[in-house]
Amino acid sequence: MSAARPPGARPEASPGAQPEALPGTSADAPPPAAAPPRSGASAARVPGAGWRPFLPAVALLAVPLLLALFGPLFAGPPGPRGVAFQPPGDGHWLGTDFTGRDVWREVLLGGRTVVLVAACAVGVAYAAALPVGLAAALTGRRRVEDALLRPLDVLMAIPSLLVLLLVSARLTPGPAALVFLVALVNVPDVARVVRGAAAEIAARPVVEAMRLQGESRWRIAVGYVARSMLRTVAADAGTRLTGALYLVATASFLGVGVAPDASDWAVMVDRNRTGMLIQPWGVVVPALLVTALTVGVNLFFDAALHRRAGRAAAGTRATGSAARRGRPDRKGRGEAGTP
Amino acid sequence: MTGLAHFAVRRLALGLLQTAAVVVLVFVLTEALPGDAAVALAGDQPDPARVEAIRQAMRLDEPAAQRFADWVLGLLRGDLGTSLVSGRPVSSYLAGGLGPTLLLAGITLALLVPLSLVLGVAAAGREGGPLDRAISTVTVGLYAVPEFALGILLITVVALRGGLLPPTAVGAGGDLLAQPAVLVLPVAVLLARPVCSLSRLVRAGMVEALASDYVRHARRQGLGEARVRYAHALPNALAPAVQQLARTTDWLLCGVIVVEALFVIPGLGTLLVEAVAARDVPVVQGLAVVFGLVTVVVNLAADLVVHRLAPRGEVVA
Amino acid sequence: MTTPRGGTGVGPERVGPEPGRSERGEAEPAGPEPGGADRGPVPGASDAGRTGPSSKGTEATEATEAAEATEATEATEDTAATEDTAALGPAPGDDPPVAELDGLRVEVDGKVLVDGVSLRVAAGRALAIVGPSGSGKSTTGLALLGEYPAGAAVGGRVSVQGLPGYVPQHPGAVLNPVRRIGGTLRDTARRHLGPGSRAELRRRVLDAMERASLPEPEALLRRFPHQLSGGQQQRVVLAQALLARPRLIVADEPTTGQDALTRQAVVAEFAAVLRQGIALVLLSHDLAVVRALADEVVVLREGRVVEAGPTERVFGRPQHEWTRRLLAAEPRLEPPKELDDPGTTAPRVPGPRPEAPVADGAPAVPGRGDVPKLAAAGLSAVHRSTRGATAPPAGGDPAGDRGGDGGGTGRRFGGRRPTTALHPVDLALDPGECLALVGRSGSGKTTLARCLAGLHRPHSGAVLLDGRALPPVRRRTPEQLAAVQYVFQDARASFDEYRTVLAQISRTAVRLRGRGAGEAAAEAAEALRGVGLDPVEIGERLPRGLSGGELQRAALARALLARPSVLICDEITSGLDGVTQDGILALLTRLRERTGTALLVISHDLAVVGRLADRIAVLEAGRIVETGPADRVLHEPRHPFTRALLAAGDLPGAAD
Amino acid sequence: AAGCSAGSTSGTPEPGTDAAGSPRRGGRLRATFAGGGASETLDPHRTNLFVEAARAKALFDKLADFGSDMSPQPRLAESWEPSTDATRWTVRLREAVFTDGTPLTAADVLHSYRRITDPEGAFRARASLESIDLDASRAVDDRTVEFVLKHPYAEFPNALAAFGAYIVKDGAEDFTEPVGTGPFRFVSFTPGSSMVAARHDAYWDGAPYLDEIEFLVANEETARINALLGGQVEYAHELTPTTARTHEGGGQVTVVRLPRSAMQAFVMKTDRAPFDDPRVREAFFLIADRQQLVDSALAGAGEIGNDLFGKGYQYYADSIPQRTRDLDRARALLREAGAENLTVRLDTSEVAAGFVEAATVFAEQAAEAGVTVEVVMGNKDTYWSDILDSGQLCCYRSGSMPIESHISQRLLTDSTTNASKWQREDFDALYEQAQATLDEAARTDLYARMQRTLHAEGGFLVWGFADWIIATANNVGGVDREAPANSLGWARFDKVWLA
Ligand SMILES: Nc1ncnc2c1ncn2[C@@H]1O[C@H](COP(=O)(O)OP(=O)(O)OP(=O)(O)O)[C@@H](O)[C@H]1O
Ligand SMILES: Nc1ncnc2c1ncn2[C@@H]1O[C@H](COP(=O)(O)OP(=O)(O)OP(=O)(O)O)[C@@H](O)[C@H]1O
Ligand SMILES: [Mg+2]
Ligand SMILES: [Mg+2]
Ligand code: NI
Repeated sequence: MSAARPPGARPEASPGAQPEALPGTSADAPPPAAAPPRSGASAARVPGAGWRPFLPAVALLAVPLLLALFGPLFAGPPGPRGVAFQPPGDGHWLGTDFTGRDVWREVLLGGRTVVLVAACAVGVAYAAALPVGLAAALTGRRRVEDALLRPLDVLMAIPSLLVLLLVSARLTPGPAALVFLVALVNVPDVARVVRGAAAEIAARPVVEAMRLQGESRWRIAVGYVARSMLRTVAADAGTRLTGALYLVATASFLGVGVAPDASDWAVMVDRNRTGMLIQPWGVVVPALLVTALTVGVNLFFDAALHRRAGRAAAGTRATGSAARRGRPDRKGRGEAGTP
Repeated sequence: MTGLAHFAVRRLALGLLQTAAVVVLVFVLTEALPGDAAVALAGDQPDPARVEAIRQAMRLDEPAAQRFADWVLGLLRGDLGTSLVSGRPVSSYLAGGLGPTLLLAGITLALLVPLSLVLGVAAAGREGGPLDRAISTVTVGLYAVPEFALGILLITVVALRGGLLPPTAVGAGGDLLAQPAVLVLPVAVLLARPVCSLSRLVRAGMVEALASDYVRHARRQGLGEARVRYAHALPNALAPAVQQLARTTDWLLCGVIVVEALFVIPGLGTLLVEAVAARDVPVVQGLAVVFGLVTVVVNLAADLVVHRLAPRGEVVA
Repeated sequence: MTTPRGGTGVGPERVGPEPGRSERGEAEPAGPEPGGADRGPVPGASDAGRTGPSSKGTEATEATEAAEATEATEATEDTAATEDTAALGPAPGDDPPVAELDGLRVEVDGKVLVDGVSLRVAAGRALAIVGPSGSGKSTTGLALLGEYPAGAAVGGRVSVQGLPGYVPQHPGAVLNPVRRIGGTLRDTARRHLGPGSRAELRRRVLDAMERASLPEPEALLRRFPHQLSGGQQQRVVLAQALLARPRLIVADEPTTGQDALTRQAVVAEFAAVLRQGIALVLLSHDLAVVRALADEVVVLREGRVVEAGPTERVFGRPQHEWTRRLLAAEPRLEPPKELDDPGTTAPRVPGPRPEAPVADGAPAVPGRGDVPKLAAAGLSAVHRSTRGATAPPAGGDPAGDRGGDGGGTGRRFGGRRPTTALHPVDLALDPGECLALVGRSGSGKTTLARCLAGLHRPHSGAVLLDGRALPPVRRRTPEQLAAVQYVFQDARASFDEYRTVLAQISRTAVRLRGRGAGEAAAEAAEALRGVGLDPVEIGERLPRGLSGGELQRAALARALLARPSVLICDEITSGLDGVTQDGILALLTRLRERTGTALLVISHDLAVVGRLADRIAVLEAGRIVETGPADRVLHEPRHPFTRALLAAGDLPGAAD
Repeated sequence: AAGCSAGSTSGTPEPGTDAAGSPRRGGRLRATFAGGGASETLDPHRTNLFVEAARAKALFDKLADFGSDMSPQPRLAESWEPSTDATRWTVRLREAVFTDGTPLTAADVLHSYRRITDPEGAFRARASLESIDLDASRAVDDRTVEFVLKHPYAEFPNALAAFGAYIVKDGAEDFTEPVGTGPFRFVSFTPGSSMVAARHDAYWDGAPYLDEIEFLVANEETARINALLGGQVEYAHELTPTTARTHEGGGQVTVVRLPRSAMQAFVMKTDRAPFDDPRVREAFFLIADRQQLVDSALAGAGEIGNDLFGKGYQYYADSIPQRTRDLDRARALLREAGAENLTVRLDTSEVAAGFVEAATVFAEQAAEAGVTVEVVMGNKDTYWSDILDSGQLCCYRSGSMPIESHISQRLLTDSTTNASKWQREDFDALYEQAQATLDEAARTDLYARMQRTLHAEGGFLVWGFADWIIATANNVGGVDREAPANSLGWARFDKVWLA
C-alpha cells in the first residue's frame, strides 16, 4: 500500500533523478541532453554473478567434500580398540563408536563410499529413468506410454522396503549391487517425476517445430524438454541423493553393499544411534556432515540454476538503471532490480 | 464416455493387471527368499525334524505353484487366506494394521500438502533470497536427518525432557484416536522428509512459472500476489510434485516402519516387516494386494491431475 | 487506499480526471457499478488508479504497490514539467494525459532499442505508434506498463495512471496453459469488480467477450488456451483488457489474427472504448486500423521518433521519408487482372482449371489427371477436448449470419463432444502454385494446415505428397519432412527460449539436408539475411530478444532452409510493416518461380492474398465454401460469405 | 557364584528393591517386551519369544523350573523320585487350582505332555520330552504321575522344566481365553500389542501382590526405554548395554542386570577344514582377546568366557584355568598345522545384539595373528538354520539352559542342532554314563571330564557371557536380580509389587 511506504524508499521517483525533460517535439528525436549514462554496462553483468551466491553452498560443501576426498589420507593406522561408546577424551577426541573404534578416524575414512555410492546410484537411477520418463511424455501414444510406465508402476506398488528385502537376499554383496539396488528403488519415482514435469513441456509448439526440423527424439528430449525442466530435475536429484545415502545404510543391514561396520557416514549414523544419548558424537558428526553435504548440494544447484537463468536473461544490469527507471520494475521482466 | 473417463477406466483395468503382476512378483520374490516360514518359526532351534514337521503342518511341502493357485482361488472368492504362523485369517491382520496406518497417513497428508505448497511457493517468491535459502536449508537439513534420529531427538526433548507429549503410543493399541496426543510426534517425524522433497519440487516449478509470460500478464491485471502465485503460477508448477506426492504413499505405507517402531504404532509397515521376517507368505501376499491396489489408484489419481495440468498434451499428433 | 501520499509535495488531485467528465477509466470502484451508466464524478478520483490494488488491503503486493505508487507521483511531477513542451497528445491545457513518456531510452547490452521517445495520450484519445518491424514499438508499449527487457538500462520517464490494459503481440504466451479461459477472465473481472456476485461476474465476463467479438462465449469459457485459434486467443486477451476497465489500453497489433469481419468489429469496439474516455495506445502495422482509430500517430524507426502528429497530417502530408515509404508500401487489394486470361490466374500449364461448382463443402480439387504436389482428400479433423467443445453443426450454416466464428461452432451437446474443426476437405497444390486459404478466424485454417504438416492427426482422409500418402510428422522421413514445411502462426511459441535463433535455424539444414554444423550456420545466416535480418546481430540473440516481426521472419527462414517443395505459411506477414512485408512477398514469389515451391498461404490480409495467390479457397466453419482463381474470388465472389468478407476489408476512413 | 564381571560392576546401582520398600498389594504393572506382531498366540506350548514365555509364566506353570544356577526346582511337582536305573520317575503334584477353579490332576499333566509331543504340533518342547514313553507312563492317582523313560535319564527334572513345557487343562486345545494354574488370570489379549491378566487369588504359591499385569509389545528397544522413562510402563525388558549405561545411576529408572544370561561364542565346524585340525581350533581359542570382545561387542555388559558353556551353572567346571590370549602360540600352532595365511569365513547376522560387532572385532584380532577373517552378513530370519550345516565359523549365542541340555542338544552325534559338528563316540558315551549315574558327585566328575575335552579341543569358542538387562520404574519392588533369562526368577511378576 502506497501510504505505508515512506517515499524515501523509492529514490528512483525523486524528481532529481529525472533527466531534463525533452523540449520540443520528439519528432526531432534528439538524444537526451544528458544521455543516460551507460552506467556500468558491464560492471555487474548478470544477477547473481560471481561467486557470492555460491558462498553458502561452497562453505557447506567444503567440509564434507574435503573430508571425503582427503580424510583417508590422514586417517592413519587404526589405534587400539576401546570400550564402545566412550565419550570424548582418552585419546579419542570424538569418543568411540559402537565397536569401540575412534569416531574421528571413522569420520575421516567414511566419506568416500557415501559420496560415491549415493552419487552413482542417483546417477544410474536418472540414467535409466530419464529416458523412460521423457519418452513417455513425448510419445503421445497411450499404448507406448503404458508400455513404458505401467511396469514401473508395478515395481512401485511393491513397497521399496520389500523390494530391498527381497532383492537383497538374492544379490551378491558389493558396491555394484548396492548401486543397482538403490537405483532400482528410485527408478520408478524418477520416471514419474520426470514424466510429470515433461508432460506440459512436451506439448509445446517448439517441440512440434523441432519435429518438423527433423530433430531426433533424443535431441528433442534432452536438448529441449530435459533442459527446460532442469530445475525440477535438480531439485529432485538433490533430495534423492540424501535419500540414497540412507538407503545405502539401510541396505548395509540387509547384507548388501558396504559392511555393516563399514566406515561410512550414513552407516555410522545408523549404527551408533543406540549410543546416541551417552556418546552423541558418533551420530552427530557424521549426520552433520551428511546434512552439510546435502544442503550444500541443493544450495549449489539452486545457485547454479539461478545464475544460469540470470545469464540467459543476458542483460546489462546497469547499476544506475534503477535510479533512471520510470517505474521501479518489480513486475517481472526487469530482473534488473534483483540482485 | 469422455476421453478422461475412458482413460480412467482403461487405467483401472490395467491397474487390475498391475495388481496381479504385483502379487505374482511378490509371491515369486518371497518364495525366492532363503528359508521359509518353518525355518523362520524354528528360530534358534532349527532342529531339522521339527522344521520338517512345521513345514508339513503349514502345507509348505506342497509345490509353490499349487499353494499360489489355492491362494488365488481363495482370493477370487474374496478370501485372503490364513496366516501360516498363527492360522488366523489374513484379513484380520490387514484390518488391524490398516487403521493406524490410514490414520497416520491421512493426518500426514492433510498437513503435508498445504505445508509443502506454502513453503515451495514462498521459497520461489524470491529466488536466491534469504527466505528461499532459509527454507531450502531447513527443509533439506531436516531431510538429511534420518527419521530415527529426528524421532529420538523429538522424544527426548519434547516428551522426556519437556514432558509435553507422550513419548510412545504404547498401550494405545489400535485406537490411536482415543489419545490424539500420541500422534503428534509421529506425524511430525513423518512430515519432515516428504515436506522437503515436495516443497523443493514445487519451488522449482514455481521459479519457472513465475518467470513466465502468463504470470507477468496476470500481474498486469493487477491481481493480488497471492492470487497470482497460487492460482496462476502454482498449477503450472505442480505436476512433478503431484507425482512425487503419489509416491509418498509408499513412504506412508511402509517407509513409516521406523516411525511405527519408534512410537509403537502397529501399522501396516510393522506388519509387513514381521510377515517377511516370518516368511508368512499369505500375509505378505495380502499386503501386496493392498499395496498394489492403493498404488494403482493413487498413481491413477496423480496421472489424472497431471493430465489436467498439461491440457495441451492431448493435441499431440 | 485513499490516503494521500505525503512527501511528494504534489497534490494528487491534479492527476485525476476532471470532475464532471464521464470517466470510464477509473478503475476500481468499491463495489459493483451500474453497468454502462455514466459513472459521474468520482470523489477522490485522483486516487482512482490506486483504489483497486489498495482496496485489496494489506495483501496488496509489493510489486503492484510500488508500481502504482510511482505512477501517480510521477504523473504529477510530469504535468508541470512537460506542460510547455510540445509533446504529443492533447494540446497543452487540454485534458491531463493519462499516459506520458518522456525521453524514454531503453538499452540492452549496449544496443539501444528505444531512444528519446516522448509521447502523451489523454483520456478518450488514441495514439498510434507505427514503424517498421523491429523499430521499438513493442518496447515502447511495454514501457508504458513499466516493463523492460531483462537487463535493460532505462532512461527517461514514464507516467501512467492506473494499471493499463494490455493486448500483447503474442497472446498465446500470456494465456496460462493450464487455466481455462473462464478462470482467467473471471480473475480479471473479480479483481476489478470487487467481490461481486457470481452472476454479476459472469455477466461481466460474457459481456466483455461479446465486446471482443468472441463467438459462443459460454463454450469458450470452458476451454484451455490451446483449444482456441490464434485470432480467438487474441480476442480473449482483448476481452481481458476490456474487463479490467483501465484508463489506458495498450494494444500491440490487436488485429493481426483477425479476419476482415472480426477486425471491423474489433475496431468498432475500440472506437466505443475511446468514446468511453479510455485512452488507447495502438501499436500496429495495419495502417487502415490506425487511420480508423488514431488521433495522433508517432512514426518510429530504429528506436527513434522520426515523425509525429495528428493522423490526418502525418498520413495526409507525411514529412519524413520513412513515413512516405511506409505509406507507399501499405498493402492494398490490387485491381482485378484479366479474368479471362487463364495464364495469369493459374500458372499451371494444362489450361484453365474447370472450376468446381460453388457449394457447401465443395472440394477444392481440380478435376485433372496429373498428380499434384500435395493433395488432401476427404481430410477432416476433430479436436479431442474434454470440455467446452461444441458439437459440429447439424448442417451447413449460412455464412456470416451468426456473426461468430466458423469452425467448431454449433450447438453444445453436453459440451463433451470432440469438436469437428474441419469437415471433409479436398484440395490440391501443384508445384510452384500458391493457394491461399482465407476465412474467418477460427474457421479451421490452422487446423487444416497442421493436418497437412502432419502435426494434427486427421480424423479421416489422407494427405498425399506426389500421390503418396504422407504419414504424421513423427513417422516422416527426412525427405518428407523437408518437402513439407510449416511456419507456425505463433512464431514465438515455436522457438526454444534457451537457444539462439541462429543455432535453432541452422538445425534444419543439419537435420534435413545433412549439412555440417559450420556449413549449416552459414546457410542459416544467409537465410536470415534473405528475410531481412542481420544474422550477427539478431541471430546470436535468444528468441526473447527479437521483436514479433523479426521472429516471424526467423521462423520463415527456418522453414526455407529445408528447401521445401511445399511451404505452408500460417499468417507469416501479420507482424510485418508494409515495407518488410513487400520484401517477404517478393522473396516468396522468387522462391516459387525459381524452385517451383508450392505455397499454401493462410492470411487474413486480402491484399497479401491478392498479391501471392493463384487460387483461393474460402473456409467457413470448417468447410470450403468457395474456391477459384484468386482474381475471380477476390473480385467476383460468389458465396455470400466471401462477399461479406471482402466487403469488410475496408475500414471506415477515420475515427469519428 | 562367579561374581560380577568388570563390565557390570562399573555402575551397578543397588537401591533397587530397597527403594521400593516392603511388599505392597495392589496396582497394575505394565511391562513392555519385544514381540512377534500380529502372529502371537497365547498357546503356551507354542511359546517362542520372550514375551510369550513371560505371558505363559503369568498364566501357567511347569512341573519344574530352573533356579538361578539352572538347577531344576520343583513347581507344580511337589517332588520327584527316580527308579534306581533312572528310567522311571514318580512325580507328585501339588495341590493347585486352575483359574476356573478346577484342581490340577495327573490327567492334565499327561494331556499337556501328549499335546507337546504330538508330532503334528511341532512344538518346541517336544525334543526335551522326547525321552518320555508317554504310552507307558500313567497317572498313579489324581496327584501322582509315573513317567516311564526310553533310556536312563538322571536329569529328567530338566525336561520337566523345559522351555514351553507348560501344564494346561486336560483337553485344552483352544487358547483364545486360556485357563492355567498360573499366578494370573487371563483378561484380554490383542496379538502384537497387549495382554492383560488379573491376580489369581487361589494361586498355590501365594496370590501375587499386583492386581493386574499388562504385557505391552514394543519391538524397538528405544521405544521400550522411552515408554519407561515417560511413565507409560513400569517394566522394560531386554535393553541394550548402551541404554543401561545411559540410565544407570540417573535415578530415573532402576536398571537390572541379570548376569550370565547369554553365552556368546564363535562356533567352529570341527568336521571340516580348517577346523578339523584341533591345532587350528586351539589357535583360534588363543587368538581371541575376550575382554576386548566383551568391551566392544557387549559394551562391557558381561563377563569373559572360558570356551565352556554355563559359567556359574550347576556342574560348571570352574577349576579349568581361564584361557588367555597368546598370539605367538597361536601362530606356532597354525604353522604346525600348515595353516599359515589362513583365510576363513565368519558368518554373522543382525539376528542378535552384538553379533556383527563381535565378528568385526574378532576379524581384527585374527588379523594380528596373520589370519584373514572374512565377515559375511547373513539373513537374520534364517540365520540359525543357515549356519547349522554350512560355513566354517559363525557367531553363536545361547540362552541359559542346564549344561546337560546344552550337551544333549548340541554336542552329541545325534543332537539336532549340532552346530559345531562335534560328533565323538567317546564323548557320547561319557554323556550316557552321566545320565545313568544318579549320584550327583559322580556325575559332577563326569561333567568335568566332558568339559575338559571341550575346553581343550571343542568347537565352541565361548568368549563371553552377556548380562540380560531390564529396567524398572523406581517404585517396582521384588524383581529378582540374579536370575538369568529363562530361569524361574526372570520375568516373574507374582513376587513383584508396586510401591
Ligand atoms: N532483449 C533484447 N536484447 C537485444 N535486442 C532486443 C531485445 N529485445 C528487443 N530487441 C530488439 O529491439 C528492437 C525493437 O523491438 P520491438 O519488439 O520493440 O520491435 P517492434 O517495433 O515491436 O517490432 P515488430 O513490429 O516486429 O513487433 C528489435 O530490433 C529487437 O531485435
Ligand atoms: N485443441 C482444440 N480443442 C478444441 N477446439 C479447438 C482446438 N484447437 C482449435 N479449436 C477450435 O477449432 C476451430 C478452428 O481453429 P483453427 O486454429 O484452425 O482456426 P483458424 O482458422 O486458424 O483461426 P485463426 O485465423 O484465428 O488462427 C476454432 O473454433 C478453435 O476454437
Ligand atoms: Mg512488436
Ligand atoms: Mg490460425
Ligand atoms: Ni466414451
